[in-house]
Amino acid sequence: MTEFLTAALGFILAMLALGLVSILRGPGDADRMMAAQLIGTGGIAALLLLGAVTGVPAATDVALTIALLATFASIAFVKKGLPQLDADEAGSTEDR
Amino acid sequence: MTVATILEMVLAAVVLALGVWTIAARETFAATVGYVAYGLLVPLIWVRLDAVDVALTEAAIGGGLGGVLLLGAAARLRPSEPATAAETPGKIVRLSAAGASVMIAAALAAAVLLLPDPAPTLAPAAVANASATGLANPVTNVLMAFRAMDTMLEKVVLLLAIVGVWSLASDRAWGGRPGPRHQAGPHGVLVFLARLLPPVGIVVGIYILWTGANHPGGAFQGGSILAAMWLLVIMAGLTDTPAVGGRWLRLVLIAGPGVFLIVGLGGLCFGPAFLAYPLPPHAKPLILIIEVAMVSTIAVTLGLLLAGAPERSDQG
Amino acid sequence: MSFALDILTIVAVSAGAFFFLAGTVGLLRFPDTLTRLHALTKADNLGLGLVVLGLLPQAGSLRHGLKLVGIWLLALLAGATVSQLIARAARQSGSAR
Amino acid sequence: MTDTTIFGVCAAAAVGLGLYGLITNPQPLRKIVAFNLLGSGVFLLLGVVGRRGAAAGFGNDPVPQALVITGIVVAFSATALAVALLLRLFQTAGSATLRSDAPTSAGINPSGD
Repeated sequence: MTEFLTAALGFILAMLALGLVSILRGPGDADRMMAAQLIGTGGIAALLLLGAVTGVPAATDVALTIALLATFASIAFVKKGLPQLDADEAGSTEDR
Repeated sequence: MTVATILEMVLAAVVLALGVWTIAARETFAATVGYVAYGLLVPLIWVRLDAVDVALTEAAIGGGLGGVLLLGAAARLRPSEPATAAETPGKIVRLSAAGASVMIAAALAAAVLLLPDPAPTLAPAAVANASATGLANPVTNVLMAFRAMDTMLEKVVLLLAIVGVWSLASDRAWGGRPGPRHQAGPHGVLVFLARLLPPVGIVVGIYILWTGANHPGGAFQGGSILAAMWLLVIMAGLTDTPAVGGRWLRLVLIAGPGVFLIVGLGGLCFGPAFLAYPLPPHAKPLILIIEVAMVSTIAVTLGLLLAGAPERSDQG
Repeated sequence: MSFALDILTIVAVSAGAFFFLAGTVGLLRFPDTLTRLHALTKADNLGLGLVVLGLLPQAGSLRHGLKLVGIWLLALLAGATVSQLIARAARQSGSAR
Repeated sequence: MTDTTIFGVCAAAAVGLGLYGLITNPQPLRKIVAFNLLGSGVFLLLGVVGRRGAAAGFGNDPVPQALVITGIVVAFSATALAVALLLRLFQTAGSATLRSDAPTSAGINPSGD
C-alpha cells in the first residue's frame, strides 16, 4: 500500500510541477495568480499523501495551515496583483 | 532506487526548479509568485525530514505571510522596474558570482554529507529532562524551557521590527493607520469569504496553539494563522487597520515579551535562575500562560508588519 | 474487510491522480485564462476530494478523518471564491481574450 | 542515496542560487527575495543535519528544529523591515535603485540585518 501511495504522490507532484510551469509562463498576471490556487489543491493532496506514506499524522495539520494560508495568498494576489483594481475604488468594480 | 528515493528526487527537483525561477524570472512580480509557490512546497520537504513543527512555520511564513509581503511590495514597485533593470552587472561580475555561488554550495553540501557518524546531538538530553515541564512535544520544550531566552528575545526582535517599520512613517501620518482603506460592497464574494473563513481560521489557529504542547504546533504557528485571518477581514473592507498610536494596541504588542519577562524575573526571585520554571505541576500552566500571551502578540505583530508603515492620519 | 478498504483507497487515489492529470492537461492545452481557470478549479478540487476519500480508510481515528474532510471543504470554499475573483480580475484587465 | 543526501544537496543548491541572485540582481526587492531563498536553504541544511543527528527515538533532532523556527521568525522580521525601508525609499526618491553616485555600492545589504 505504501508503495502505491508513494507512486501516486510522485505522479501528483509531477502534475503540480507541469501545471506550475504553464502558470508561471502564462502571458498575463491573471494566469500567475492561479499558482497559489494550484498549490492550494495539488500541494495539499501531495501533503496528505506524504503524511500517510511517511507515517506522520501531524502532516494533516500542515495541510490545514496551507489550506488557510493559500487562500489568504490568493486573495492578496487578486487584491494587489492588479493595481488598477485596487486603485479605482475596489468595491464597486469587484462586486458587479 | 526505491520508489521513495525517486519521490524524494522529484520533490527536490520541483522545489529547486521553483528556486531557479525565482532568481531567473524577468519580471519581479512573476519571480515573487514563484517564491510563494516555493514557500508553499518547502513544507513537504520538512515533513519528509520528519520536522513537522518547522513545516508548519515554513508554511505559515515562507508561503503565506512572507509571500504576501513580497507580493504587495512587487505590485507597488512595478513602476520603478525598468529603471533598475538597466543596472544589471556585466558578464564578468555575473560569471564570478556564479563561480563563487557554486563553490559555496559545493562546500556546504560536502560539509553536510561528511558529518561524523553518529552526528553530535543534544536530543537525548532534551528527552531526559522532558518531565521537568510536563509537555510532550520536544520542540516546544526546547523553545519554551531549555532555550527560553532565545524565544523571548525573538519576540523582542519582532517588537523592534515593528518599531522600525512604524518609524518610517511620514510626519503627516505619524501614529496613523497603515495601508489603504479597503472598501467592498456588502454582498460581494470577498466579503462572503471574509465572513465565513475567519471563524474557521480562528478555531484552527487556537487548535494549533493548544496541540503544540504535545504534538507539532505552537504559539507562532497559531499566531500566524490568526494574523492571516485578521488581514483577510481588513482586505475585504469589513474593518480598518488600527491606528498605531492606540494604547490598547501597544499593550497587546508588549504582552507576550512582557509576560515572558515577568515569569523569567519570578524565576530569578523565587527560584534558582532567570527564566527557571518551578517544579513539574506548576511549570505547564506557566508555560501555557506565556504561550497565550504570546499568540495574541504574535498575531497582532505579524498583521501590522504586513500592513507596513502608517500612511494615513488617524482621522482619514 | 481491510482488503476491501485497500481496494477503495487504490481506486479512489488513482481516480484522484487522473483528475490532477486532466487539470494539468487543461492548463497546458487550453487557449485563454478563463478556460484554464475552469480546468484548474474543477479538476483539481475533484482530484483532492478523491484523494481525501481514498485516504479516509487509512486514517487511524475518527478525528483524523474529520480533519481530512474539513480540509477538502476548506479547499472547495477557497477554490470557489478565489476563482471567481481571478476571473473577474482577468476580465477587467482584458487578459482574457 | 538517502533522503539526507538528496535534500542536503538540494539545500546547498538553494543557498548557491540565493547567493547568486543576491549578487547579480540589481533590483533591491529581487535581492530581498534572493536573500529569503538563501535563508530557506540554510534552514533546510540545519534540518538535514538534525535528521542525520536523529537519536533518542526522534525522526529529527528537536534542538536544531527549535533554532530553525526562531530563525524563520527573525528572517521574517528582517524582511518586513527591509520591504518597509524599500517602499519608503521609493516613496521619497521616486525610484528604487540602490546605486549612489559613488560607483561602488557593494556594502549595501538589503536584508536589513
